[in-house]
Amino acid sequence: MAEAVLSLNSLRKSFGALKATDNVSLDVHEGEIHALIGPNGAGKSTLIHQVAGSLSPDGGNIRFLGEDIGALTVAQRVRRGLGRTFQVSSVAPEFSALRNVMLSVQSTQGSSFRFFRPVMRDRALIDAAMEKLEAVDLSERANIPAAELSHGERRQLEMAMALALKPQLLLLDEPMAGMGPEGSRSLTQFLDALRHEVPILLVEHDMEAVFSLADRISVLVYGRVIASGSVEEIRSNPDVREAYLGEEE
Amino acid sequence: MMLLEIEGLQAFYGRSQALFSVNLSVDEGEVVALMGRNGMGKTTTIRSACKILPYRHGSVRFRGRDLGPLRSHRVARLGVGLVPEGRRCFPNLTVHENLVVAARPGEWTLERVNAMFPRLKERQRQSSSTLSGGEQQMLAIGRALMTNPKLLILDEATEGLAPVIRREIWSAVSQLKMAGQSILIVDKTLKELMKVADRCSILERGTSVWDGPPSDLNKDIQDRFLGV
Amino acid sequence: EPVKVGMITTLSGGGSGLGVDVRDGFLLAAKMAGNKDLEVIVEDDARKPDLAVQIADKMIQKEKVDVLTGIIWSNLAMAVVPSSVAQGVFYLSPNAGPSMLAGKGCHENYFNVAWQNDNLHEAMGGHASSAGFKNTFILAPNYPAGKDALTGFKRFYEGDVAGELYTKLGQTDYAAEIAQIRASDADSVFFFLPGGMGIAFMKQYAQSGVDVPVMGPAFSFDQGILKAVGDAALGVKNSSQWSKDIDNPANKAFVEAFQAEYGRLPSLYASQGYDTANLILSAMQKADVKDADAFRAALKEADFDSVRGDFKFDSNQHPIQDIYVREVIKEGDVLTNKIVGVGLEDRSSAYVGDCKL
Amino acid sequence: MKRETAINWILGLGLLAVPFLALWADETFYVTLATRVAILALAGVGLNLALGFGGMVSFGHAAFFGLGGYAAGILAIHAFNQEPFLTVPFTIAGTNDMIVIWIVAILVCALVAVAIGMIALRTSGVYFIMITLAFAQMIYYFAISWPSYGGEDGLSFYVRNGFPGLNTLNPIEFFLICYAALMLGLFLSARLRDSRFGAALQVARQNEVRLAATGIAPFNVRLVAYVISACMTGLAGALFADLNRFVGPSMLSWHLSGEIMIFVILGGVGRLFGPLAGAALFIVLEFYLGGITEHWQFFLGLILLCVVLFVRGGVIGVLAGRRDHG
Amino acid sequence: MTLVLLTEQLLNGIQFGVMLFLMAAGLTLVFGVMGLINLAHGSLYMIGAFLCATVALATGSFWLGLVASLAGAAAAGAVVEIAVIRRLYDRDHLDQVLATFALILIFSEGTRWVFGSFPLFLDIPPVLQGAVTLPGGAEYPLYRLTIIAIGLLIAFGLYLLISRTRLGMRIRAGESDREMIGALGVDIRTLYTVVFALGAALAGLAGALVGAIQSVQVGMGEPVLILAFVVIVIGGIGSVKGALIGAILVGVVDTLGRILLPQFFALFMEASQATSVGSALASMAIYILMAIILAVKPQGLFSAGA
Ligand SMILES: Nc1ncnc2c1ncn2[C@@H]1O[C@H](COP(=O)(O)OP(=O)(O)OP(=O)(O)O)[C@@H](O)[C@H]1O
Ligand SMILES: Nc1ncnc2c1ncn2[C@@H]1O[C@H](COP(=O)(O)OP(=O)(O)OP(=O)(O)O)[C@@H](O)[C@H]1O
Ligand SMILES: [Mg+2]
Ligand SMILES: [Mg+2]
Repeated sequence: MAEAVLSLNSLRKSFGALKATDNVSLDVHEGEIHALIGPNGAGKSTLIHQVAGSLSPDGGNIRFLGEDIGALTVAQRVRRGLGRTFQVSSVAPEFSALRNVMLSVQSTQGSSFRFFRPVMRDRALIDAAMEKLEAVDLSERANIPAAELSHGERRQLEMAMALALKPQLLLLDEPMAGMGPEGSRSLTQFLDALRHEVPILLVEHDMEAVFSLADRISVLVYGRVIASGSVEEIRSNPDVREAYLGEEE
Repeated sequence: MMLLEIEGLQAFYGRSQALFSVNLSVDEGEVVALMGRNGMGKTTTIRSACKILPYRHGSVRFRGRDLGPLRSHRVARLGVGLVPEGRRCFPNLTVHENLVVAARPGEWTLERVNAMFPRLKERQRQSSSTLSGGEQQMLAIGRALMTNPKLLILDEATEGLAPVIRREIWSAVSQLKMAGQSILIVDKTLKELMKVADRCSILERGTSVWDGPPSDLNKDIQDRFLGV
Repeated sequence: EPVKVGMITTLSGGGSGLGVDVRDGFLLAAKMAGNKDLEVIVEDDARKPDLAVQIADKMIQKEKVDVLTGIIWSNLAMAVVPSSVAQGVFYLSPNAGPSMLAGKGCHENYFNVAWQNDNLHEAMGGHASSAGFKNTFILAPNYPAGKDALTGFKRFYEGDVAGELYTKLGQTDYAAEIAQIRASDADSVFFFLPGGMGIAFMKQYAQSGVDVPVMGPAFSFDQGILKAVGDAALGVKNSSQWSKDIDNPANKAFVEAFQAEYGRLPSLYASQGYDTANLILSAMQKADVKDADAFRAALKEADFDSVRGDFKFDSNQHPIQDIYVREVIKEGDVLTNKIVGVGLEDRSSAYVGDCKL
Repeated sequence: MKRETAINWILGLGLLAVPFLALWADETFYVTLATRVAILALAGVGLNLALGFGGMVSFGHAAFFGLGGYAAGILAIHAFNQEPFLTVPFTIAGTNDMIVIWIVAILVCALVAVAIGMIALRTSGVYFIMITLAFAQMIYYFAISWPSYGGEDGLSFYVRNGFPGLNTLNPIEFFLICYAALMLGLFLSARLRDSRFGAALQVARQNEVRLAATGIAPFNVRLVAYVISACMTGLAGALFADLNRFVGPSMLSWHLSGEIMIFVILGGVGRLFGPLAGAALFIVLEFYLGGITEHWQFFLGLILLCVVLFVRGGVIGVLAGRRDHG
Repeated sequence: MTLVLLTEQLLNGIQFGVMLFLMAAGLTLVFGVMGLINLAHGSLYMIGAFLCATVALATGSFWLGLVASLAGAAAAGAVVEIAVIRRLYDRDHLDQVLATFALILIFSEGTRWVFGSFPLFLDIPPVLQGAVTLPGGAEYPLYRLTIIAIGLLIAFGLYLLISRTRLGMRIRAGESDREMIGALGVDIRTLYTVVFALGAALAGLAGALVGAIQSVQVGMGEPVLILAFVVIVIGGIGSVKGALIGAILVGVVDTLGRILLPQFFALFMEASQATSVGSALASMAIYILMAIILAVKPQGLFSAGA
């Protein structure tokens, strides 16, 4: 097997006495969706933060595309191809949906230190951004300021922005949260198709989505990976059922 | 007399209209589910009912009292407890402080809330900004319960919660219902919602379009208004 | 021929008391003279140099004034005077005499009716020597006027300096400085701390239990400010070219008229404003302001009854005058000053040699 | 044409018309007033770049205004006295040439802004406000107590510096120089706002985390914007010194930082022509009220207060309505 | 310099610090906890001093003056909050800057209109006059000791109020999310008026107490305001402990800087030049201190929490 796109090696992070990440090792390979599930407060977001660079681990290392990226800043990691969405939507509220996505496009297409040419006259930038908005079904709302989008729409916008970065790996922190049934369903389909373009590390509580999407699942409890395997293995793992899924009714 | 009664409600964000005609009622002891696709105005309805967002036309009555002239804290003191979308815990307060900051005397005490969500007790000295998403949701529910509301409003009640906890929340909601608590609830998981709800009310582009018991909520309606 | 005078002075914000007094003194003289040909316009500079420049431009360009006056502060004077006199108007300083304008930067259209900045400090230095002080502690804020003050003091002081401190401009707590004074074995203290700084220093000094005698220039012990310092100032020696008890008819008339007009005792600044107006009036008697050379010559004669007694201009057009030593006393309930001696007689300024006039 | 664009044209042309009307009415003083408005507006345009677009509330922009002023003053006084400014390691002579002075002023401001920015931009929010103030205060106290260039008394340099082909002592010609500088500043900041860099800068204000998550380092974006902003304000300072033929520490004081900020807020934060509207309103009020009553500051305060309370989004905000979101 | 003198100067620094804290105390509440940039805080300080001076002059009692300054400043604060500040909470910080700047103009010029341009007289009450001898032999003004005591008391009281009471929690909650705390049933509007008035009263008290040993004049609040902001930011916004420690730090650095820097430069410079350079550096000292602290700890010494 080729080297993993992302591999975490005994990653550790503590907040005081709390071990939020406790010796976590896991891989994400080309073409797969690796789901990370676990109870609330298990340390999933903390893990995502460390991969993305907004938190620095206490120990262990993070390899991305064959390189150790531990010393890079958030922005540098993004430019290497690490795209992410946030658990709580994070957008530029005063910008329209379109301009939000354009910012992502701009960062993949050349420098942001260009001072003179108006972006709104840059067709290439606009078209590329529009395409991504269409991909997430938000093109009708392209000119609405992000602050005025509803909760669900903002989630869609986040996804569009992450995609526009043309990432080599996507870190998705609960992308389904706040989306209605319809939205969840179309997002599931969307991600299903996306896996062939870009591998995904998916944190999600919507089990229906996770079970239908994931190639592999790791279960995090109290910062430790207690199980890792295929959907079937995880479903039938008694520890996981107890700690996370609860008794089936 | 209905506990909460909304008639012909219209609301605006600046110049753009978000609600056109919303009719909604919650009776004493009833659990009502407010449904609709993304952006249809559920949150806006709730914000208007709490007087966080002033409304322009229509009326909102709580226990027979017109909420029109009241400010949001008066509404809350009449007995409306809100668990808002996005949780909105106070990040610069500890978990414990979040719970007690607006507490009003009644059945719900710190002990009961802690018993319901033991995890909050474990984290009581921690600043709420460092809680995990799920923990924050619990905190927001606990905080609303501590005000001992007559009507509990949950906007996106189980968003971001792990299945176990989600189940806990649903069982908590059923418990509350059993105890006679009136609840207005928004959530995206239809299955569980329909189990606890006495009545469903559906919004479509800021207008109430359907109202009835869950049993009447057939596939056709679900498809039309909820996109299931 | 009418003379139009533009007065730019500080009437609002910090330090406006000084501007108000200069203006009141000036207007009083104009009123007493009853000369219809003297027209005065007054504007507030709010103690901002750039605003002062703007007003000066306005007065020169729009109001077409012949004479400017009124500025209280050295830094504002430095901003306004050189470019104004270069435009051909006269400037008569009723306060503020920066060394630059007395020496290298002197100008034929610039007259100072008050003093060169160093004068009062020099007089205090002279007094300290003649009073037999041998070891004086000196302090002033760390800015040019402060440095000039201490240099001026030392120029005529023959004893030793027990300590020399520059404080922060605008400082209001002097516990540390007072502790230094206590620890030194100074036999006297000289300070120059204008405005609120001086009030704070005196009050704190009085509470500190240090009982070394204090002296300073008149600015911290003048009529407007004494009330605020209170009894802490009693007995302090201070230097001034004017005092309300100087015994001459002009001064008597001035003090009486000022009290009658404004219901308060006049201050040093009021006297300077009053003299400035009288100087202009005297020149108006002799020459037409449109004839600049004649008017300049008339000004230079200084042929008016100064409230401070003898008054004449040196070649740099700064006064030659006696500087008195006053003591703070109580008259009934009112704190005021009484002359107890002369610090320097017929004092001109140290920079007169640098002036090419 | 959008409403805001129309208002911008009116403001820009209006300012240009004032001095000519004044000449025609033989009230030359209004030329000076208009010049003052143009220069202070330029300082505001500089600040607006950092504050309005980038959300960096710099409470120390007087530092750059003053540095620009001192650059002009010091070079001019050296030229006047005919002694070089520096002899070791190389010779820098004083100069009367505005263009050289501007370049020096801009370079000095850029250098100082890089130094301050490197430290200050590590902080944010109120801390940023205060640390920029701290640096400005350091420079202020330095200027007050440094005797070589006048200290608190300031530096008077008698003759306005020259501009090739123009007589700068003629008020209208000097006005035109300042007006051109203002227009250039406005043009540059308009282009900058709409550019890629501008987009990044505005997101740095709205949501820094988002900017980083799109692969653009917020710190670099801010630093560059801060430096550009400082240069513009510094240029305004050099012009201001020439207007008054005087420079002193009051140009460096926090009151002045506050005043420049007031122009920006009064005109409408983040509005291109906001600083011009704000500066014009403020200066005209100061000027007229000052002529009417000794207690003019009281009324100025009242008027300002009413503007904040009842006019949302500053002068431009009320005239032009909601900002468009592009 | 002898050790005794050094100790005394250190004490002076601490005392100056506590005095700064007294001025900063009200600001901690309004700026640090409520998150409101109130430039007019210095004006309330001035109002306190003027009221105290006027009443003390009329009645002959400093204490009546003190009461008047507390009450008057609180009333002024309440009026300002209701008429102006209340409309600004949900606006940009910058609108607050402009509005409170306007208030400075109004208050300063208004005060001058009423009281004239000359400084007023306010003296220490007779019982607190004079100096006491401290253990170790240093003489110290009794009044300053009193100020230290009052400052520490206020610090302690504020700390309890903010971190230990529900009122404090509500204020802090209101700062982070006004809408939400209102929706939970707290009348945040009235609460903020009360808190603002309390902050104003503390400013007034500081003005009166400090006015007795400094000068009571228009504009006296402005330099204080800047210093108080410096103190709070160094200490970490929202932290009473931080404000107290920040104040003392500023006090000590400023005081010792004033005394030691000139002597330090005198070691290798000609005397009068050393004094001048040393004092120049001393006047920048607290700003240098602040820049260093913020460069190392961008959130101040004790950020977040009380
Ligand atoms: N800065 C911090 N300081 C202290 N504790 C923290 C901090 N950040 C996170 N924690 C704690 O670390 C644990 C892991 O948090 P994390 O946000 O990673 O959980 P999660 O798995 O994403 O949960 P959820 O599914 O609810 O979002 C939580 O208990 C949280 O309270
Ligand atoms: N702050 C706002 N300003 C302007 N428009 C808004 C604002 N918040 C919401 N809207 C608009 O109001 C409409 C209703 O939004 P609302 O948040 O009530 O929807 P919702 O039903 O709660 O959706 P969701 O399920 O996504 O939370 C949407 O079209 C949204 O774009
Ligand atoms: Mg999470
Ligand atoms: Mg919603």
